[in-house]
Amino acid sequence: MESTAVKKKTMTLVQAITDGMRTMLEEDDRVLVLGEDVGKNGGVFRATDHLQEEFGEDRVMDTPLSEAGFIGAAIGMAVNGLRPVAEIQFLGFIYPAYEQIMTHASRLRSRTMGHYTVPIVIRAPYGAGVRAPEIHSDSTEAIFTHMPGLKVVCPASPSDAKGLLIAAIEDPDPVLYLEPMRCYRSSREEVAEGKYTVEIGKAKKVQEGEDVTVITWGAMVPVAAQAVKEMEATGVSCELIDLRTLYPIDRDTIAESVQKTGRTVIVHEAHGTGGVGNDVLAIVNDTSFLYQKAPVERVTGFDSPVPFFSFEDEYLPTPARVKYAIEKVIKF
Amino acid sequence: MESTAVKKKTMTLVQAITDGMRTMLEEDDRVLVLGEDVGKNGGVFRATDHLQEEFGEDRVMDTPLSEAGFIGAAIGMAVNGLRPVAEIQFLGFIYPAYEQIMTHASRLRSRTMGHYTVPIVIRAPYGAGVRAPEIHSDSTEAIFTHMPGLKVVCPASPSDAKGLLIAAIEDPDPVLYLEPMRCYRSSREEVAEGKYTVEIGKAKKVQEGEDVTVITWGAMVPVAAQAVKEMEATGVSCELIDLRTLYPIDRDTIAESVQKTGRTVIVHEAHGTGGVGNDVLAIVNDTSFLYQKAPVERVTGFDSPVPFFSFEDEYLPTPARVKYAIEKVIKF
Amino acid sequence: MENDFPIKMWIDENGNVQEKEYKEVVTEKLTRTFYQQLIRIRTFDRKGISLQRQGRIGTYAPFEGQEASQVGSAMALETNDWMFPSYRDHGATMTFGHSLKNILLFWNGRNEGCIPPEGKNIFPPGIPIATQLPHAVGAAFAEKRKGSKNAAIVYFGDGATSEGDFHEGLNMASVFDAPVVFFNQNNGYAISVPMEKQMNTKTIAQKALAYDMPGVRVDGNDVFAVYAETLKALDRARSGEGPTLIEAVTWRYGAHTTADDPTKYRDQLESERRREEADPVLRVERLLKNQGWFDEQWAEEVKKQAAHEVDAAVAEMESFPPVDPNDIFDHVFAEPTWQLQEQKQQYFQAKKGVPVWNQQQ
Amino acid sequence: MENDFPIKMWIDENGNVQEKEYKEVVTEKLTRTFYQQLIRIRTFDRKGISLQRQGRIGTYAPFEGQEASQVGSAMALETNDWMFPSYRDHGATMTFGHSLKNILLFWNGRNEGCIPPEGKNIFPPGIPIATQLPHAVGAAFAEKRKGSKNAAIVYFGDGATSEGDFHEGLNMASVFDAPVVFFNQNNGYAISVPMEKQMNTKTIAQKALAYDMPGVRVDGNDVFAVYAETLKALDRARSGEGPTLIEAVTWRYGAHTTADDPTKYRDQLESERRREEADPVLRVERLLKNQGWFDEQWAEEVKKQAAHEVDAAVAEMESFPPVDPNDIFDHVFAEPTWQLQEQKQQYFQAKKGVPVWNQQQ
Ligand SMILES: Cc1ncc(C[n+]2csc(CCOP(=O)(O)OP(=O)(O)O)c2C)c(N)n1
Ligand SMILES: Cc1ncc(C[n+]2csc(CCOP(=O)(O)OP(=O)(O)O)c2C)c(N)n1
Ligand SMILES: [Mg+2]
Ligand SMILES: [Mg+2]
Repeated sequence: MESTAVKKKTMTLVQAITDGMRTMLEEDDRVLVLGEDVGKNGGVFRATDHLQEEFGEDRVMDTPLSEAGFIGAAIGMAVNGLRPVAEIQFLGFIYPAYEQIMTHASRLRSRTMGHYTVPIVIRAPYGAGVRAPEIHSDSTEAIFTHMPGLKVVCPASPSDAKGLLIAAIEDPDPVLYLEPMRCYRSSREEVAEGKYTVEIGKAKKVQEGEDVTVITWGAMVPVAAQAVKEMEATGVSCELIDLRTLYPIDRDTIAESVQKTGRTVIVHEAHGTGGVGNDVLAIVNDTSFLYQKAPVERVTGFDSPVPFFSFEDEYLPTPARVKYAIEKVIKF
Repeated sequence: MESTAVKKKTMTLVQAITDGMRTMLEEDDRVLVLGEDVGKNGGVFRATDHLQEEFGEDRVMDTPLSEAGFIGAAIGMAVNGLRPVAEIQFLGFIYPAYEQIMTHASRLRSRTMGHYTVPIVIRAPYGAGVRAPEIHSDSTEAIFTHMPGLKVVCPASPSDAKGLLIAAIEDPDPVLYLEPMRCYRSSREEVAEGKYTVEIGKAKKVQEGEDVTVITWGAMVPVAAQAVKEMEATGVSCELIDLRTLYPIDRDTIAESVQKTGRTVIVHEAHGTGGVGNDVLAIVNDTSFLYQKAPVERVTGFDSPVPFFSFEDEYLPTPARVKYAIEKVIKF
Repeated sequence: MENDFPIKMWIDENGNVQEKEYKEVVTEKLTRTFYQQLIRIRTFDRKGISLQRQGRIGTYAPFEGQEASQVGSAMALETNDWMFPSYRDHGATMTFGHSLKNILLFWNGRNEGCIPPEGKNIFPPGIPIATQLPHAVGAAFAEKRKGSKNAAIVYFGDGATSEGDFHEGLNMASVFDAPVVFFNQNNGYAISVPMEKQMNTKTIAQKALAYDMPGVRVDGNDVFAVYAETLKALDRARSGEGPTLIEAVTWRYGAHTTADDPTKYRDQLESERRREEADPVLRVERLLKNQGWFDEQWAEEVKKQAAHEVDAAVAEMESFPPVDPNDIFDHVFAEPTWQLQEQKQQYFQAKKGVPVWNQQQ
Repeated sequence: MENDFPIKMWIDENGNVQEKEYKEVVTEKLTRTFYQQLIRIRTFDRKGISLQRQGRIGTYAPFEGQEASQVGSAMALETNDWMFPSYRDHGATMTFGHSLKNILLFWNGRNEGCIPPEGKNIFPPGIPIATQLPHAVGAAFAEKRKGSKNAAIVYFGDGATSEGDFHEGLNMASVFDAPVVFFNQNNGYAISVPMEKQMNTKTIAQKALAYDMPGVRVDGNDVFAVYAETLKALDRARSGEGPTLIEAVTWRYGAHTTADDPTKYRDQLESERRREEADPVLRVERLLKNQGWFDEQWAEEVKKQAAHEVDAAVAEMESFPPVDPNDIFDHVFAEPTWQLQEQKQQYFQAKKGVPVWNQQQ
């Protein structure tokens, strides 16, 4: 559902997120933003900048430093009619709230057969590559996609960011909304004013191609795009897919593309073992086995903790590593 | 490393676990057992039965109801020379400690380049099928195998249980030791007395076969074994592999088997999306693409929370479902 | 500290009213109502154990001994308030209006057990210890934001006070002035772990000092004292004065759950002694007798009524339609994802004996 | 409650000793030592900010204003004690003997920064708030089990008190009588969130009441009071009397980290006022002067010494060999798993421009 609004404004990804929250705070009185430092400070990344000024302390609330507490409280609020949008300061600090998300946010609907529901959004900046101090750079989306009852989205562009955020806020179920920090201000794009949504569960074909399907999301989209561009120069035509939603993954778009190209490269910055890339691999296995001309290649972070920033770039997939993988599936 | 001890004793899986702890409490003064109700009560499953009596309150300690607290404290103890074996009452209650395991137990070695290490074992009964109250039946091993720095093991037989537990206690790194509740007392086996280990990272070929490789672990081993047995009667020869270790998975055993049979069925009770089965699938993809005669089949729990016990059996893979999968890869 | 938090008592163990001023509240009508409720939930609880022993339900968590805490606190609620119980608080949820049948269904492994009657704000039982406290804070906060006078009450045990969520819940409630009552039943044990291994303090009420929140200890076997203190706390909540921590000092007579053997870790004679000396039901019976309000026939009638109601609920529970496996798939999200749709289809095919491999991919 | 927890002060803001009996402790030697340490860590801290501004290190968390809390507490430790700092406590770790070079390496994104000098028990900085408290309890417990007299001290901020781990740590320590000192630096803010939005209480010390643990408030800008109270708490710990909670009331002058702009959320004039009135370094200088112990030349020497030491550390940091990517793979486990071995091999091949697809599977 793209909007019919025509007025557009140039924004960074983080500005588009602010705009999405502002739009929904205006639109829906039940929406409320909460988290650490989201008030006067506007969040450590300024994602909630000026929102408290505009909407008051009742709508944009600083909470104590208490992730389990405020996510738990947000669940109670959601059950009682509000639409909380909670900010976790960095994904690496969500773990104290893991139980509240795992056992309650994601299960309450099924426990009560739909009697109680938890329409909350949990926003979290994530990923490496911005020289943040250690433990600020985790990309552990896989520990959330394995939680039945939770949706997980991750925009890579400003207009997707706004549209997915509004879709997440309107979703009747809990949504983890991951914000690739590296993309916060790395580029600008025209973003429609007012309310519009990007459908949860739909991938985006960033580029059409014939020889290889490259599947990625978040901060790896520009990395993969760079590799794809360089490969095109050598005559290899790549289809680039930005998943945008990590649960439920858009199976049809993947299958269609892989059945066309026969070759798949998956790129993500999380650790290889147990990464969401394996879900993509499983989709290829399940839908497109006979079309495969080569084994699926995965270009991922290593099975090590995300290293300190002085060598985080060594950890992160690079265009070169993506290119090797593309060459490998081509030459198989 | 199988032991040279010859004396054996018939034990259930849970008795073998007790025996493993007793062996190590005797052997190594640094070993200490802690958790909720592990003292006088001997644990809710009696896994620590009589150990406090035998070794004193200093070695077998009841803790407050505080998973983050006592796992965090166990980390501090381990760093300071002890070898804590912590019991989580049910895997579904480990989540409050998720941050301590994710950020500290598993990362301290790499953060400090080996200066500090965390040789702890976290034991947790897990899985469905014992008519436990809701939320007592999670099998969320995948959210741990994705944590760099943590090993994850899961025995399916009494003698593996003891050998793997001792190996885990002696391991210089943190080990999550999953105990399939459904197997606690479901069968007995001869278990060697005294100290011996089962190597972490080595799968077990439960049965040799030619046509299909069936890979599973924990409480699904007997389920898969039943299916395999029934398939054999129809002339299909199955190789059954019990992974035993979920990180690091024994790649060589899988590759060797799949390269022989060309067909793979993976069985686990956790949710399909993001399950450890996908890591197995990735190993098949990476090592044995050209040997594959059919896509890998996965028989898993659903993408729903583990249901209440009145229909948990509907959720769990059954021999019938495993058989369908075997037939499917055969007839592909 | 114990002296700073004396245990409030209205009716002593012999059934005597402690202070003259209480007499206005301790009316015949209220006393009879309490008696009825106490008998009712005790009857239910004993049936729960016996159903489990007969294999007619699953593991069951009994509350016998704690009836006054549950009845007294639940009776203090107004109809639109919120209740966040733990697994041991179905005495309270029953009193607040939960359906007996549904409570039984819960213990029989049925999701329907998590659903309260229409219009009743009762959360499903908190299973992971203390996690319900933040929920109650959030729900209470939402009431405050709506400008209502509704409050929330949340139940938890002595063991629960060791969890981080206990602390985070109380701290947030105190910061937000959330209209919530933290109702602790200190029954002396968390499974096998006695209070003195759970905490260094002799009282739980004093933990309120960490939040500049009123904390009060009450005799949890005295239904009047519990009722009065809960009412007071709810009044504070409704009038914007914020949360209160109540410690109801009580005892569980029996096992932690039917899967537990208390003789492993404690002398059950203590329970027998308390049953004679400090039983919450006996205390009201003694009060009724002391006041001349007791009537043997009426009491028999109350018991018969209770047995009848419970039996009817058991019958309803047992004639309840079997589980529908559709429910595994249909309530995970508002709209099932393709994974769930497909898994459901495959499940039913496998069930019918249609090999899954027959399907198109 | 504030009255129950008066702020202990030895030296007032004008540098006057408060009680006669303190004079025995407030010796010239100790005062000079404190002065030296305070200057030393302040010098380091200012260098940290300037290095960050010049892009020579990454994000840096300054502690200026909190020097007395960190020096006073760290000086109270014995050499074999354990220290569990947060990211803002390198003033304390330096004082306890951490290497300045390694501290700088930490802020420059190097793992070496997490490694203390041989024989010094200093944990890496706690990054996820409050998670280090349970570690300290465990390490202290292990000392107790060994029968040693060693204790542990753990540092954390006002914001950290809202986390569950704060509560679980204090509760466990009190139950186990662990020899640990919980050293809170209440600097008034958790990033932008002022204490009054973090908690409902006016003091942090009172939270000790929830554990029947001694709690004490001390002027965190008075190095002597901090030192004396920490010594007392450590003595209690060593002699088996269990843990203590110390609240050192202080202030951070500057930004939360170099990535933060404090003017967004508070009036920085308050910092300026405090810098003049209540500065921890100035206070010791005034004391030295009042006592006639001050010597301009010596003070200059102290500053020069400090600058020299810090400059040397910066030079060491900057001439430190570049990161070795092997370290990404080699310290995850004692023995790298096959995944790590293979990823490492592929990483180096890709680095060399050897296409990964050339490898055998
Ligand atoms: C997080 C978590 N850890 C462990 C358990 C297992 N468990 C169930 S009840 C219980 C004891 C609770 O004691 P208390 O809070 O005193 O409540 P009571 O059972 O006495 O009513 C434990 C440890 C759990 N349900 N949740
Ligand atoms: C679990 C967690 N949540 C959030 C953060 C982000 N964060 C870093 S410092 C900080 C404020 C800490 O305040 P306080 O405890 O008062 O310590 P101070 O920084 O004032 O020394 C926050 C919210 C974090 N590091 N860890
Ligand atoms: Mg209890
Ligand atoms: Mg602070």
